[in-house]
Amino acid sequence: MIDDLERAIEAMLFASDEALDARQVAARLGGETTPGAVRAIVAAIAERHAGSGIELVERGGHWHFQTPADLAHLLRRERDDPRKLSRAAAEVLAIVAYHEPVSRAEIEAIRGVQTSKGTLDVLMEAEWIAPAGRREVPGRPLIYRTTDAFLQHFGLASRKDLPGIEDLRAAGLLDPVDLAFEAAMDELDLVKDGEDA
Amino acid sequence: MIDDLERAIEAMLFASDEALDARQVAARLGGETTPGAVRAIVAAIAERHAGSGIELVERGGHWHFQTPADLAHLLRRERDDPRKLSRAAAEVLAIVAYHEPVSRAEIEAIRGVQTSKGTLDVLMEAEWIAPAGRREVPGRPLIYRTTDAFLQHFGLASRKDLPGIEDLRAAGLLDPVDLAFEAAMDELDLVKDGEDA
Amino acid sequence: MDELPLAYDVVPAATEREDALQLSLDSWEGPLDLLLTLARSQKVDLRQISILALVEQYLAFIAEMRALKLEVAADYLVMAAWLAYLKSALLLPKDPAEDPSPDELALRLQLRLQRLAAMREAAARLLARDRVGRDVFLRPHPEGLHDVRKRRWDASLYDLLAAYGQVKLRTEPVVHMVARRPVVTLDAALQHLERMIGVRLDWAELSDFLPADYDGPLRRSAIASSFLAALELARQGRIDLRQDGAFEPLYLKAAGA
Repeated sequence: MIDDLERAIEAMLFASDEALDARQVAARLGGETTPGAVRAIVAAIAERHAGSGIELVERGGHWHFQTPADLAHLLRRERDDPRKLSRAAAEVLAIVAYHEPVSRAEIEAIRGVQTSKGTLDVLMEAEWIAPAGRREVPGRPLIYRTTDAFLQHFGLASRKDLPGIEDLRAAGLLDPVDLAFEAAMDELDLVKDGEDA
Repeated sequence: MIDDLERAIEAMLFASDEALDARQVAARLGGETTPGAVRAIVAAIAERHAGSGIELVERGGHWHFQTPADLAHLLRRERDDPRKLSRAAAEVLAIVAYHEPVSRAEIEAIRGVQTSKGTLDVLMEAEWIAPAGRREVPGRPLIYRTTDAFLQHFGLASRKDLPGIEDLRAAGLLDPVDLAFEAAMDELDLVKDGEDA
Repeated sequence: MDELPLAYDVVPAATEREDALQLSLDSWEGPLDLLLTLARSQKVDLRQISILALVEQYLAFIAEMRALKLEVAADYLVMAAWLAYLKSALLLPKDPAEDPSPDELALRLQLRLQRLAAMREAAARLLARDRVGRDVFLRPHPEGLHDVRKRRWDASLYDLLAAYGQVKLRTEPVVHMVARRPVVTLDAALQHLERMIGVRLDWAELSDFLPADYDGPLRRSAIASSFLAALELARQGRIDLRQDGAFEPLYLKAAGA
């Protein structure tokens, strides 16, 4: 059986806008209880909640309730939001995979078009590419490589599993028939990239 | 020693800015715990806090922590000023709660007076009532019902807790006048038949 | 039903002063509300109320309002007219043919008043409950539960390879590979003729100097370039040329042979 004074102080600390100290609690109780008595009761309340999902903590003599820090992960829930990789991002990823390590300027030279920062960010967010130091040339540009997560996602045992140019040609992936169409699609993607950025 | 699952659920209910139902808690736990198991644990948590300065209460299947009503005098502050309802709004709210779902015309039939648009707006803004579809009669009038926020604000575990609702129903006072009239006339006829015999 | 007290008003202003003269009808939510207030002054359960007495109270009240030249809203007057009719019907000897009978009308009015009273009472009991923010309190600043949306990027190996193929295609240097046309150059024809005239000493037709396996466009090219070569060699005085007439075959032999 929890006594009335303890209940009252517990409710006060729970409902208060801000952390309260013993003097404030005593004042709200009407002055019949001393701050010292309040402190003893607050300690009892804290003790009663110890190890539960609710914690009474002291910060500079002020007390407030909070959820224990070790349970913070329960208060945040991560939800997947699947998105299709844009064609521009797929190109950049492929270039990194085939030419790594590679700088942004080198990627642009290979792609023949400018690459927005956002595209690299997307690939890093996906954890498919990662910075791999700097190229020791003027300007010391960042260079990028693919990650283990990249190999895993695309079902590759290693980078050597990537098909060579001749394989691509044999598979029709270098077939120029669709070039105009692909180029048009690419332009669309670039527009989209621009909007994202 | 409180087990991890109980701690987790307690922390969630404590940290949430709105009341949670068992399904929501189960979802946040990652689906390994069934809503039924959550309900059992929530009941244990509520039991553990019973008689303290913090209560875990159920409102329309949703749970939240609050202070006990008997400590109101200690906690009530100048700034606490719950929505003052006009008499019209209070009556309309009661009619929606006891008769739901109910159309505006049905509300007006009971009150014998037109309901100003503002009255329903005030109740909807407070999120105590909400539209609940349309009545499939000519004109397809909008019908209203009360919300979980209504149950929470007025401290009702469910609609069954509405004060006196069982007595009102038993007395036929929630039936429309026409129905009650027919019942009364039948009774009169029975009495007359008895007299005739 | 008996354990339910009589109707409460949420805002008691009108009801507490029901015997005093009200200078305004603003205190009531319409004629039914006014009737309910008057009914409660009879201090009996609504089921035992005298409708006739209630009608008289209402009509007297409205008459008083009008005597004071106060504006009375139309719906109060409509109710007054209807109640005046009800009163006369209730007072007159019963006419069994009359439908609905005055008693039935009175019963309906009574049922309506009971229902309104029930809801008024329910509203009062509802508002008297322990309300959040007035009687019970929540945590003012809970940590809150948050959903963090994590984007998951999706692409297949095919997407990747197709994209790379496209980059390769787009950026491959454009080379115009012109197929080698079958021609015999002037130099080649000159060398050929020079070799041949050393072998043949007599007049021979130009076409005989061409390699036998040249045919089609290559042969035509060889004829053209050999003709030019023959003219050049004749100019140098190294061969003689002879033609018997226009479009006749062209003959050549080594000069001085």
